[in-house]
Amino acid sequence: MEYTRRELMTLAAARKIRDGEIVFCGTGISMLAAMAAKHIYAPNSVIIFETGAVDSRLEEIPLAVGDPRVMYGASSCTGLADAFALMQNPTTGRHVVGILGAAQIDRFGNLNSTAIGEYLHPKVRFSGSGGACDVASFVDRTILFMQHERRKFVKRVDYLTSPGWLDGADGRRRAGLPGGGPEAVITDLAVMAFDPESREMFLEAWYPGGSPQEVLAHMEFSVEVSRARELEPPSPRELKILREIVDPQRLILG
Amino acid sequence: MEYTRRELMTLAAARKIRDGEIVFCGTGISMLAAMAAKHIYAPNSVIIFETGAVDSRLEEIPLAVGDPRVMYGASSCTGLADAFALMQNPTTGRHVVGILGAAQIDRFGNLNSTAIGEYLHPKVRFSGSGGACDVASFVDRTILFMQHERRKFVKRVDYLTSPGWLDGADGRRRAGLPGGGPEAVITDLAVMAFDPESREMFLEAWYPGGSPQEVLAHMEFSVEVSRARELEPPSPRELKILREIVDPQRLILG
Amino acid sequence: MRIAPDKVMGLEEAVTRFVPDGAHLSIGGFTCNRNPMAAVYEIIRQRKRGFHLYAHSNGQGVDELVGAGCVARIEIAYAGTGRFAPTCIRFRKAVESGGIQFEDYSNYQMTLRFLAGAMGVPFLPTRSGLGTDILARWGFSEAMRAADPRLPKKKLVVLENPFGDWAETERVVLVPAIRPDVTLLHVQKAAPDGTCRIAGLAFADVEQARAARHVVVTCEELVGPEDLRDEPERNQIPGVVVDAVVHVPYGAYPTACYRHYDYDPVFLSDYRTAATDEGRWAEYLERWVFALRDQTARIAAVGPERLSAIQADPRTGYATGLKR
Amino acid sequence: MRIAPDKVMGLEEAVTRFVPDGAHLSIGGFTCNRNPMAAVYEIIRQRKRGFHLYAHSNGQGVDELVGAGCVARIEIAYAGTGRFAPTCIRFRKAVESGGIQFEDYSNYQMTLRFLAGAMGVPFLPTRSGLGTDILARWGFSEAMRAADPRLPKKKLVVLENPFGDWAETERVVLVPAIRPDVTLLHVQKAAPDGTCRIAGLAFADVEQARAARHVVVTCEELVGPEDLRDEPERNQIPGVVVDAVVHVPYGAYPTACYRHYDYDPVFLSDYRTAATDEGRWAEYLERWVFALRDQTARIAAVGPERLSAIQADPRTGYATGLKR
Repeated sequence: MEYTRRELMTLAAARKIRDGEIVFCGTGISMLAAMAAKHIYAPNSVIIFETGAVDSRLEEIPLAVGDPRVMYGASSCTGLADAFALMQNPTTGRHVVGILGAAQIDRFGNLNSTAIGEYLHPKVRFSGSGGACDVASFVDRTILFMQHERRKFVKRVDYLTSPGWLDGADGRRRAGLPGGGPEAVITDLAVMAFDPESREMFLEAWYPGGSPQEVLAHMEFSVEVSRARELEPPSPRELKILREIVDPQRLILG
Repeated sequence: MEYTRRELMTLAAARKIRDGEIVFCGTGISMLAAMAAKHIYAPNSVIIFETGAVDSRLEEIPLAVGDPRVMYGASSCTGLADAFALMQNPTTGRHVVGILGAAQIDRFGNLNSTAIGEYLHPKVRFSGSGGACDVASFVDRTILFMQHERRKFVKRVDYLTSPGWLDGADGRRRAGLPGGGPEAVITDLAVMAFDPESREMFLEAWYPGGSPQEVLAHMEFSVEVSRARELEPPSPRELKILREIVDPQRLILG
Repeated sequence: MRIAPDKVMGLEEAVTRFVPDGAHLSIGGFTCNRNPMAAVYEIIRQRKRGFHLYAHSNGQGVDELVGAGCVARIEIAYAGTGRFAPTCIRFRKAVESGGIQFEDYSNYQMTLRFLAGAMGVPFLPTRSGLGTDILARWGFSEAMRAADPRLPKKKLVVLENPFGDWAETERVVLVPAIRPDVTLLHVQKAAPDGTCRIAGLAFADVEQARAARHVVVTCEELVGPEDLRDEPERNQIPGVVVDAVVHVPYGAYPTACYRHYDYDPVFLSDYRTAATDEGRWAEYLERWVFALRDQTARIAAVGPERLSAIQADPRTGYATGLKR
Repeated sequence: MRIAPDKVMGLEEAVTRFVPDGAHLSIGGFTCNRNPMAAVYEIIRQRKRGFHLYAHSNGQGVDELVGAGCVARIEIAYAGTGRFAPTCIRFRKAVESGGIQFEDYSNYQMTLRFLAGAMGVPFLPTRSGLGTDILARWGFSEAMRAADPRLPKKKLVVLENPFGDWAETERVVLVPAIRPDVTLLHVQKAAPDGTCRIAGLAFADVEQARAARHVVVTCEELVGPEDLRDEPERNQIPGVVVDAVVHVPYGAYPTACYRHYDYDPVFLSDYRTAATDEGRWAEYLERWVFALRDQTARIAAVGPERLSAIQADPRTGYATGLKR
């Protein structure tokens, strides 16, 4: 069955979500992955948005986390203060998986969504953290979406917006952040993971038709590839649900 | 026109409330004074309760600040966090007048509503602060209700629950509290005020039929009486509104 | 917290599972309103012991738990039930006789402590209490705190404002977070997933629920899974924080439940009389708690006449003209 | 804050009275939802200048204020309008060209800063941002802060937990309070005394309103003084904090207003095109702001067809099936 890379990316992320988890998601493909997970693998997961919506029905795809489509059919709608507190609270926060994206990432999963170049006089300015820094600071694990490009997988992010494993190993603990951190990076070429000791990125799987060499060619830094395998392609059932239930208008699948 | 001391006390406090103020009140006579003020002198005052009710209609007298009667017809009902924040916030808090009572008071208007005797092994235990310490810490001015008895007007309170002027003069500022503090003490014998410099209590007015000497005889400490006058008795209009509109069931007037 | 679409169970099971002896406990409501009384009576009936109780002004429920001997330690702002008991009677007796360990805070401080727990931060700041004995006098000694990892090392900390004179504030009181093992609430409406809709004042129920490791909710109305989703902004407590949902009509009785029923002035006056005397108090517990096997029996014992007198007027939400 | 039973006035008067040049300003809403756009356009029309703007993710309104040259400085967490502008275009141009001073925070930090202002405390604690450049890199220098009493002396302060390891927390970031001179909000319903009822998500509107010295509210429906009192728990903003209430149907257009209308994808796409080019941007401002004397003229210019397309479906609260 034919599929697009975007469909595979969505499903690769969705497969990481466990039943019974609270799924924090942002806009775009991260929302799609959360919805796909709920419809396919994790029926009892609860999707939350930083804007304060809990367990939204998402009958149509929101184009922003402030979209009224996150409000419809939610079990509760409060505001930002409550949503972030739920993630920072250790009782609930340890059950949250966050899905994030960024403009740059380094080998420890630290993210830049603020600026390229010098912070005060940037070459390119992006949106800024939004809730990304908060989520990355608080929740038990994060799944990151990235386009696999050399200028995005960089040795050092120009601005560290959202904490990954910081300088690796127990860097988060030393900084005063709670446990947990990036678990996977889902790109248009591969799925990357992080070593449980060093917290360095390694290649977990390349996409069908690709290769570890192709992945490495699109990164400014090198990663270990010895643990890598080819990713399982989407099943017909995965694709059917994704296309017919999750994004039938192809607003985000394109 | 005949009247009871309790009626005069209520009106003496109510007369201190200005139009356009936010009136914080507790249970009992303080609620009665706030309602009387709104009906007689300060139609645009807004009554709030620490439980989170704003501008309650008070068609019937609540017997507690958690009574459902504070909810009926309120313009908003949230909770304790919002209510106290409104008082601690300098923009709104500077427009709040708080009405409080206590078991003991000293010459600087410091209040005890916690215990008589040693704190950990008290002779008599009372309810404790509730919101009284918070209100006394935050708001622009407080009006205090007390029974005029020697054991209540004491040289030193056994437990300082709610800050008055602390040790007088600029004691509040030194402690780190915002400006404002006790403005008057309304008792069953008199109205007491506080010197604007020393912040010491003095006799502002004794009740018709009484005398400064009678007032002093009911206090453990002495206060200045040279500025005192006889209090104006209730007008027929004041009494009519108090009896017919504010507490027709005489639940609190007795 | 628990994630499941259906958390409905019986009250006996909910208390057995989530309220062990020695638990750090908080209950919702305020003085004579929306206390989770059915849960309180079930706890007393199960003869639970050794609670560490956190209370702001959770009047009637606190007094009955203390009076029944379930509470070893209490952190509290206000022990009173309005005009019915300006100072809670069994609480007062327990403190004066040395039968309980206690520590005093203000209502806002307790609210902030629950809020800090809900926010997952170790403390929150306020100016409340500067210059008072609430700061100076501790109920729990430093030695006691040092020996118990479940207590913060300090009652409160005064911090000079690290932002200079920002907000015209020289210093603040930091109050430590509370994370109860379990919070018990009674609400008007709950869905099977734990989502709650409270009518009227929420008091500090929301903060208490979000601060707790476990939450048991009793409700007047148990609604269907879709019924509260029409107006999600009216649901103050998200389902994910709740562990058990129990359908208990009159679950706040004898305290009030806005839009359902008023407090029962007859019961609360009788309670006052009973609580004042040791013999009568034992009789009260026997007659009104131990002899009644559950909430159904309890409500039957109260009888239709008394319940009818406290029915809420649909216009006002309380029993208009109730003889108080 | 203002205490009066009737605060209703026109939008031109409200902006003239409460939004002076150079004001420290915040606006409600989130990205493409419930921004107080009519108020924003009135501000641009009055050619106000030199604002210090505080924003979490107040997308469209922020971008138009920045693009019209009203903003000198901004403290912000996120400048984006969802899919329509992943980075707000005029904001991006202003930053890249050095046309604006800016400082970055996270959404939660900004929310906490408003909440600190609302609570009247100098700061609130969080763990968000430890180890990041949000802490390390300041947009406003220490010298700039020292020279301006309206700025906190420090962007943020890291504090070792004074309660030891309480809440398993070693240290926290303290974020300084914000007290805007004025907050502008658009809500579904408001009463003449300023009481507001927001449907759907409140975002950080409540904190922003309570933190501000003045609040201007525009509303879809201006209701009678008694109309919101039937269910007071649904009213998130107490009247006392509000200074002006303005009846402005479609006051959030082109952003959405839950249960009334959706965002207008046509307008927002046209906006993106206009914002990208300096010439077209000047034309946009002329045609869509300066040439339209008020909201009535603006809504007439949008026309019934476009408005009809975005009408909210009563079932979902948005325009079901809208071509986006």
